Amino acid sequence: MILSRRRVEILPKPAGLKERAVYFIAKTSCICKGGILLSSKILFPVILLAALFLFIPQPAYAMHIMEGFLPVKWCLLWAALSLPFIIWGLRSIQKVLREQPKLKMLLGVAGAFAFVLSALKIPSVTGSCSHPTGVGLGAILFGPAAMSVLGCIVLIFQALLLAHGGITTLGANVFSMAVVGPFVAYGVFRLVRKLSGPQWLAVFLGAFLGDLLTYVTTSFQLALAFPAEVGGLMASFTKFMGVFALTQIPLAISEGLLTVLIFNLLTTY
Amino acid sequence: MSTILETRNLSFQYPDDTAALKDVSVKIESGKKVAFLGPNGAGKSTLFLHLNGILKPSQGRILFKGREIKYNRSSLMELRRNIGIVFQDADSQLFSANVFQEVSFGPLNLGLPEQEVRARVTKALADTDISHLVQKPTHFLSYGQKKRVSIAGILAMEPSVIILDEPTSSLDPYHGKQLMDLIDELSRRGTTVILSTHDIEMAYAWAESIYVMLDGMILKEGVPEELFQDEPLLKKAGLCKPLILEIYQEFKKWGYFKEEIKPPRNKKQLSQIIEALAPTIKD
Amino acid sequence: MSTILETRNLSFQYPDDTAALKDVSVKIESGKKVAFLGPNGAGKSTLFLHLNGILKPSQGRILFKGREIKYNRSSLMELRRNIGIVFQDADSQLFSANVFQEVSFGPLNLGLPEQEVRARVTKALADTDISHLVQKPTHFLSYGQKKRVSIAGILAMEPSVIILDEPTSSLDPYHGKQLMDLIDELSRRGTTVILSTHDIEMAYAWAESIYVMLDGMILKEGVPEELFQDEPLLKKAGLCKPLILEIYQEFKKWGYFKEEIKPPRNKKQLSQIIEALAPTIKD
Amino acid sequence: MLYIDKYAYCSPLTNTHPLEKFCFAVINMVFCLASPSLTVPLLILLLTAGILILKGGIPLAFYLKLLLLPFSFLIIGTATVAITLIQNSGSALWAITLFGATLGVTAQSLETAIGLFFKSLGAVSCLYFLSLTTPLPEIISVLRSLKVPSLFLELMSLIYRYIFVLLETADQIYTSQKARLGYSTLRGGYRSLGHLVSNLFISSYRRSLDLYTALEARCYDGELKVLQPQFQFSKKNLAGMAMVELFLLGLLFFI
Repeated sequence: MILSRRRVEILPKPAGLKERAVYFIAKTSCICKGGILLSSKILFPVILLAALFLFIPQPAYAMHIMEGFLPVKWCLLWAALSLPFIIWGLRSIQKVLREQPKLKMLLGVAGAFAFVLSALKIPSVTGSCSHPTGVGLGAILFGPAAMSVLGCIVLIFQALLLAHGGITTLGANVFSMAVVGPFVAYGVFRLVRKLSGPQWLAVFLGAFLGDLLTYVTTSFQLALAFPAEVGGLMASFTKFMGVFALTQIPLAISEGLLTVLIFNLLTTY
Repeated sequence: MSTILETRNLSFQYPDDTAALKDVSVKIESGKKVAFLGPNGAGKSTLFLHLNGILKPSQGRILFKGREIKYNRSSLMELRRNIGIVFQDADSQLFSANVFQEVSFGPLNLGLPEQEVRARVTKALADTDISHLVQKPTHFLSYGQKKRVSIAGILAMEPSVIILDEPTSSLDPYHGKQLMDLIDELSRRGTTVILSTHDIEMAYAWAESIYVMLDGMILKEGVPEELFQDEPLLKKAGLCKPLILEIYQEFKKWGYFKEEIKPPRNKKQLSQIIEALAPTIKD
Repeated sequence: MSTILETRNLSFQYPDDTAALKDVSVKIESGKKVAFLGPNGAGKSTLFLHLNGILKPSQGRILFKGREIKYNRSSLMELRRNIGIVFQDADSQLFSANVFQEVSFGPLNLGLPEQEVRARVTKALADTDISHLVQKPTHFLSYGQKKRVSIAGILAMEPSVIILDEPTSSLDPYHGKQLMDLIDELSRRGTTVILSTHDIEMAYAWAESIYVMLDGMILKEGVPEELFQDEPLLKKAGLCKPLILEIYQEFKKWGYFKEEIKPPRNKKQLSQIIEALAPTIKD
Repeated sequence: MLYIDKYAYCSPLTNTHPLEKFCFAVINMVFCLASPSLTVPLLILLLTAGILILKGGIPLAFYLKLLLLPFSFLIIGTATVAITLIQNSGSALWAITLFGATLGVTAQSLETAIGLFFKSLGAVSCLYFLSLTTPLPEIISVLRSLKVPSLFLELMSLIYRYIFVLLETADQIYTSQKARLGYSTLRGGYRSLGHLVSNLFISSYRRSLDLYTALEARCYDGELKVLQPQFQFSKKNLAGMAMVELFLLGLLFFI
């Protein structure tokens, strides 16, 4: 059968701009990375750590605070701060379940999806890989309350099945990844939509900032636990920010782009 | 006939040390129709993944047109362009939003110019008889249609060998037959076709050469008529005998044949035998 | 024999108005072995979902033991306790992390005491021959084992009717045979068994009654020997004739039979016919 | 891919009471964190490693590989703690001045960092003790006895089950993309991954609908009721545990 010309023309549209943009930014984010390395000559610790990156086999696996890294009181504090959000999330799920019983299965499968997503690798020019957190995607799709519950479970599974994160640091990780991340992502997404920004921008900024602020929170948590002798909290915060959040910018951009790509593909279904 | 694809003493262990393939040597001749039989878990799919360079053997070598496969980027590109795999579960194989995108995926990855990609997609869709589905979303398709789309996606890459992992499973008899006709057409045009199947009757009627696998090893290779008369082999591999061959053997056993008759390969040949024997029935 | 399950003029439209069932009336007799044939998308699975009360017909009625199903909670519970469905894809049916918990789900929903549930789980596992898997996590199981677990999950509810949607698809012949043996055993114990399949040979040899479906309608119901001699029907529904029956017809056509012989239902019966005819061969 | 999960089912310690293992791991973790000295974390590291390798059937090589997993975080994290801003370079063990600011390592920051390093390692080993000997469904049953809400636990069970189903689906899609050269360029890689993820999501959604149907057919009424596994407490284990913990507690106070 011969295809009519008009039909052929409208067919392969997605192989266009968007992917070219992804490619372009992925490339520039690599340059960004290089840029950080270069300018870090000013910041001694960063160059040292950058060198360390090269020697460690598994670089930058989604930066959860590892088991045992936080003192007991901070473990308890963050757990106490996260708990209300989990309870709130459970309550809100329970409420919706009465109307839509199928939601339980959907959330179950979605949680598994989030876990599998975090185990995938985003290809990158340097050959090293980063892992999508899926926080932004989940928050936009399911709302931040449900996402805090799913995020909490996924973090437990990551600790137990993948040895990323930990039990004592669960509270802190839940707060940064399952509370701050989703709420920021969702808030930014709604805000941009409300300001009648385009959907792709809302999704991108939501996922990008959700990802980035997760790591800002992580830095803050570490700084609180380990204030510097000189300069105290702020000096320490700057230090951890430099290590854990700035290095995350290119990865957060990747995550934002991937989320836009996925979101657009989902809406074509 | 020349050998197009060959494995020599291929072994493969999964990272947890389960051996999936043990010392597998096969020789696939160009243009042939080859079937792999054996129970689930015998290693058929694992072997197929090696033939396309997806898995790298722990030991042994794979040769394509006599040249050993190196596991570098260009060598793998060359291999995968020439050897297409159609996986068993069409549902998990299709990942694009619509049929055109799905079929264009492979040719685009070959780095072909857009004009050429369009032409190939159009041809592949016509060959698999699904031109009318071109802009359908993939998830609205029936299972049989999905299967065709996944085959079109491979055909568009114009491989010289096409491998199909249980092509007719989950298809109803009508669509299964249609698919086998398509596969036969590919074979007539010179493509080497390798498939795995649980359908004994189909394998017996279709294949020119059959490999039987069990526990990661090749138990035997041979032409269907001989291979299926090897009772201990069939028993060991948990295969049953094709009904047509069985009836032929029954005839032979009870003295229907006065002279040597070649085993029939399909229904038609069996019917001819029954017809030919009719005058020997006492009135 | 009494009718256990009956539908009268069942019609069903999906929310998007595609008609999935049109005026379907079936009568399933207690203790029988019933097969549903027809191409993918003919409406078999949709009908099965009605028989268990998952879908509610747009028109028509369903009767279980002569009583019409009301779509309230207690009536549905009663129906689902008596009619178990084993779905085609075991992976989307199993929700629990290990075999024991999975099988205990159904009986617990029936509100049985824990003692009784344990006893039923143990029995169901023994009946499906997977007692040794009791502590295994679901994700370690092979596909055939998962299939058995999903059947055990239904058996533990002790339904009087068990419905299986393409039970042998994706199983190799050996495991398919094993599963059919298990199903036969259930039938011998008095369970009514309904299944859908694409395997013509199996349906012909196994079923006591066959329904042929196409486009949401019942084309015909009948005993296998008669139904498969209805050539226009087979053509319309895209079915092929069982090989055994075809060979029987060839014999008949060429005058092998001096007197009327009943069509053979399986290989064994066909062999007996060939053996019995042997002396009529001229030397 | 999830090797920890595999070992958890095969370990000879799988059949001991999960609550025993849970308490042992958590108490020791707390001891690690609370310990002012290095002795307790090191002892706990050796103890848990010893039990895992000698009694738990975990190969030494695998255990060491696991221990290396969190090293990127561990080294970066402890180094960031160790290197600080310094006012008086006299007090520093080692320092460098850049643009008027002095960065370096002091005795105190080094001590904190080293302490942190071993505490974390000790705690990680406790985590491995738990996860390599206790399959997840049993950890869920421990949480049940700790009165965690059942909705949370039901979601955990569903997620656990479907992780494996979706991993397999993802793997199949990935393989089929790779076979068609989907990851041979960076651009193609992004495109392929985007398709993989969105398709995985769609298939997850469909699975959740199928699952609901299948459960409904088995009389599901809103609660995923399943029988809980039964375990016996072992007096020997409990006594041994009590002794070890008392000894460690003594060390905590007197060193």
